[in-house]
Amino acid sequence: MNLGDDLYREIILDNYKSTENRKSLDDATFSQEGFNPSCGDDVTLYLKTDGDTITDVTYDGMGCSICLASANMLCNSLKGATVAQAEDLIGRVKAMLVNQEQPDFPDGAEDLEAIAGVSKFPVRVKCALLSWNTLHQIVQEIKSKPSDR
Amino acid sequence: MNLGDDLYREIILDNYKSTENRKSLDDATFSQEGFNPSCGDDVTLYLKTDGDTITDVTYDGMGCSICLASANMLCNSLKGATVAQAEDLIGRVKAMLVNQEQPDFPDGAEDLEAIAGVSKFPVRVKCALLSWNTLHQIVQEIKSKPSDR
Amino acid sequence: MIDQVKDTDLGVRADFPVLSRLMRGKPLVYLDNGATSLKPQSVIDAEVAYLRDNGATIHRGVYEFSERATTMYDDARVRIKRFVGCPEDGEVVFTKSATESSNIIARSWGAKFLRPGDRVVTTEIEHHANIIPWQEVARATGAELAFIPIGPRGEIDPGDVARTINDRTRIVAVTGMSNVTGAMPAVREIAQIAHAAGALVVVDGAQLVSHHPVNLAELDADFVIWSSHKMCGPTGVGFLYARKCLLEQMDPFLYGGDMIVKVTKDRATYAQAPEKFEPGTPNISGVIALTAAIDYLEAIGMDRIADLEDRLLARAEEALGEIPGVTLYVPDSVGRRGGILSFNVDGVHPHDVGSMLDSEGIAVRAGFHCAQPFMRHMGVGGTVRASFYLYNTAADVDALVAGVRRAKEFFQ
Amino acid sequence: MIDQVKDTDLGVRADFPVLSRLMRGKPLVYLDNGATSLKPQSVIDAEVAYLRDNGATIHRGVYEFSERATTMYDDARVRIKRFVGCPEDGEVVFTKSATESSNIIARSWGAKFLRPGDRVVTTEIEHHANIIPWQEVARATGAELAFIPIGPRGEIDPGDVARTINDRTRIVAVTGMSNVTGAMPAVREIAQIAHAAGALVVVDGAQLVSHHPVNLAELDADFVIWSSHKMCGPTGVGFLYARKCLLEQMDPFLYGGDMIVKVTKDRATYAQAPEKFEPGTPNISGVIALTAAIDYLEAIGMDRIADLEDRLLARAEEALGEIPGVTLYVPDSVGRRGGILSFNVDGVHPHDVGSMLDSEGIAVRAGFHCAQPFMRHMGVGGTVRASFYLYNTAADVDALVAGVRRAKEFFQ
Ligand SMILES: Cc1ncc(COP(=O)(O)O)c(C=O)c1O
Ligand SMILES: Cc1ncc(COP(=O)(O)O)c(C=O)c1O
Repeated sequence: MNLGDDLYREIILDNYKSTENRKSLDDATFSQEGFNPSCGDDVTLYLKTDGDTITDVTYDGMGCSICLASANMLCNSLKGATVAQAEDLIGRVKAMLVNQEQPDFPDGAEDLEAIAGVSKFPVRVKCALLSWNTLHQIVQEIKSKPSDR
Repeated sequence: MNLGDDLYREIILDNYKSTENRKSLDDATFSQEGFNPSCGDDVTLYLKTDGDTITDVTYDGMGCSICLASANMLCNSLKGATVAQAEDLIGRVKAMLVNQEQPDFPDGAEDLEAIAGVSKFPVRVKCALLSWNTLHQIVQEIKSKPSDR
Repeated sequence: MIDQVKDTDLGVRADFPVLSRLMRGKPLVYLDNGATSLKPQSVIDAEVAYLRDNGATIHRGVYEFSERATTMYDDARVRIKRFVGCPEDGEVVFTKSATESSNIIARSWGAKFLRPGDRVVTTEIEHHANIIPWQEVARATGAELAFIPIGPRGEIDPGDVARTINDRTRIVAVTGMSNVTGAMPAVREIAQIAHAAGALVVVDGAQLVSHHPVNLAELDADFVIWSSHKMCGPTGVGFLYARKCLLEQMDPFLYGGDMIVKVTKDRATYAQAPEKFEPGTPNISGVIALTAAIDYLEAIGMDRIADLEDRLLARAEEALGEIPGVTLYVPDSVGRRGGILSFNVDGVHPHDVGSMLDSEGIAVRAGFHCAQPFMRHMGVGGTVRASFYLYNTAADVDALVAGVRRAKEFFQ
Repeated sequence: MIDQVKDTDLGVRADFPVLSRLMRGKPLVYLDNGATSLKPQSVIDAEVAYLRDNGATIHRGVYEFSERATTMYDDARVRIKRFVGCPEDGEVVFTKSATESSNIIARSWGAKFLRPGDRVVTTEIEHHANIIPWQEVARATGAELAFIPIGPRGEIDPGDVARTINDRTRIVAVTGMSNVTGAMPAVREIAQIAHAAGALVVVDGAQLVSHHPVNLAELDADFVIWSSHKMCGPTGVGFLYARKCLLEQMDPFLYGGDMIVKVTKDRATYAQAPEKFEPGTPNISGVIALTAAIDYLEAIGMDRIADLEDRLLARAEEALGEIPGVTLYVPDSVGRRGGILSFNVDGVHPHDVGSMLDSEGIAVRAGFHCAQPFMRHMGVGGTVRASFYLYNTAADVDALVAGVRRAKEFFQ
């Protein structure tokens, strides 16, 4: 039986069910809500930065398994990364999901390959991208701030 | 060659070209304008009545051959008729053009059979009916008036 | 046994070519009829026949093909009016969708006649198409939008209708059948209450007309909207039923060709309805093909379709209700319902249920169903919705139930 | 000789099934392209393919068929934008017709932004669809409707445009190609003048886009309207091009599902264009089949189509002009014209000419052509109009000319 093999790989379920990153951060440097009006997915990202380094990332909200698994992977792959690395990762995720390019992720972010199959389900791509688009907004915000921080 | 045989019979052309009834009546008892917005046909009927009898009928205006031929036939067939006969004739013309019934006209109105073929050209039926619908309005007006006239 | 199969299978599947296609490699189980219906071959053929043998425009041509197209177009109006039992003093305007129809009422009637302090009464179970146009026109005119109190699953008690209507109420807009729960509010009773208070009644018939026999003369609504694509007809064709006297009072909605009596540089005078509301070149091929959809539905019989849906609904309700952790959004004692069933699986997002079903060839809808106020009222972030139509069978229901069971297990 | 035939025959007639049908027992000579175009087999096939193999709705389904329909629908937008050279900062909204598109501009922009004393500039050669909406919005807002002076046959001198525009002018609405004379006003020049005065430019492209290569980035209009059915595509699909920033400022035109971000009982917030202007279930089959029409026209080449029409027009003008008592409504020195020719036969009503041609299998249009102000300006009660498209040939022109000669003799 093919229970949506392409869409729901074990690794996605694990990330979906994991609750470790699913919380708000009281001392977040940046937080941003993302909303997908077409299905109601609603995710808030919390980032703690130290200079150029992302020291902690969490999320909370409601959404489908793809949306929340993707958000969880985002948190796992960004801890300790620089803002530039975050931006690079956003590009790679979009390339994989939107342009259907071969996934190519740095160490520590390989889990993200598991959502490659989502690109075959255009309606769900938005779910997988929600947290990444929200991250993109935060990155823009960081970059627009004067660099005295 | 079939130059629209069904539509343009000799008798229609004769009625179209005839100018005898094509004038206004200064001493008309009733007059009424009829307008067909879809093609611009514009015909005014003038009726002179004496009690219940239509003593004279004329028309003027602009329109296609079907419209003007039909108006001319109307004039020819109504002179000397009673209002009730006029009403009856309207019914027969509509039966022929709208319900595609076999034409059945009293003496003096046989020319009207010539427009039977128009019923096969739905767009032109309105042209043929314009003067008759206008006559219908006049008949309604006559009937709604107190009969002291 | 054989009777039971007959009872849950109208034997029409072969008429719908899409039903023999595979989805995700599996035979298609199409349960998204609340969104749109599949088209029988005869409707496809009718559209092709017009495009291949005629192709002309309507109303203005002086040539045979245009005359024939005009006759077919006008005939479609006669047919749809007969199909819904349009009374003598009523008219049906062709629009592009139920949504456009609803906007025509709100603007051409509402914006013209509503005054500050007037009340428009509606419900929280409405589709966005029957609620946002009234929000906007209420804001523009200073009228007030009031909601009939409803039960936990959207149940409407006619007594509450009476209590929500005041003497400033001009419009009562209510759905004839919920696209979320299938509930069929007592529209006739509501219409009586509304009329007694001097209000006009708008019925959203988008679901009702597609799934149940409807007689507009008996329904006694002043305006009814619905769509061709939900009743086996083409997309891009909607309907606005209204009493002729109302259409006369209303301003045109769109302005252009084929709706006028006279146009000068500075002003235009307008034809009567329906032309008044149908300027421009309409969806000719769609309207013409619609006639084939009506032929088709009439040959099957709307009462048989409604009966079939009753049985499929009962079967689905029973079987899904037996699965622990499945919540059915079924209203209490609201009488007959249309063949629509909303549900959720505990702890599983509706989209995930939908995608799991998709992977087995089962098409359902997951989300808000364009009814966000109703979702909020029920306190859910969306539902999975299975909706039936004449080609569905007990086997479709069973596939759905098995799929939901598997989805549940998978995500546990 | 062979070249001449090639010059006046693109060799595409076999692609159009209607062209092999008989009208009144005669081979069809279709010269009513100004009203609507015939459809090539590939467009019919595309529509059938969707109806037979898919049939699902767009945007909201979580299942494969709906995803595929959505992709095809979205692709059609990409294709039409490319076809007309839509600039980066522009967007194309799907409507039901050019007429609806025009009404969207007049209401969602005009009614919102026009103030008493503002001026809307247009011409008397416009189709009713580009004039009545402005009459109504001018009346509603207190704006003034001003007309660019035109020559006897509707000639527009850009100098007169400048003289008609004052500093209160907000909109200049002008046709890109007259559906009566084929005249193509100097839209780019007019746009420059209008923009210099701070006005927005609306171009009625219903004829222009169907018959000539168009590059919207070069045209530099702010709004452009046109219809699918005049360019080999299905009926019931229209287009509204506008700059994105204008679409953002405008209010939605219709309210309903699939256009919203959030809906509460009392208010809704709206998505961005194009969704903002496309609530409800659209004409999915029509939009999808449109793509095939674009493919088809691109394969032929719009420049070749325009060139063919030039030659057919020249041939018709010369031959009809030689018939005594035939008046051609041909504007003076207005540069290139589209393949449309209006004429009258002295003493014969246009409808009679039309019916005579009909009886010989020739389809033309007779009447006002939804341009009553222009008819009044020219002092005629209507004209006969022959209009050409890619499948017409010199033989069609010759049949027309022979038919007109016979009509003339017949009525003399
Ligand atoms: C109850 C109800 N009303 C209105 C609509 C809108 O119909 P359409 O999308 O055809 O305009 C729908 C369909 O989605 C519906 O289910
Ligand atoms: C110049 C012009 N503008 C607008 C229209 C209206 O187009 P539609 O009927 O497709 O809305 C037409 C077609 O009749 C036209 O020729």
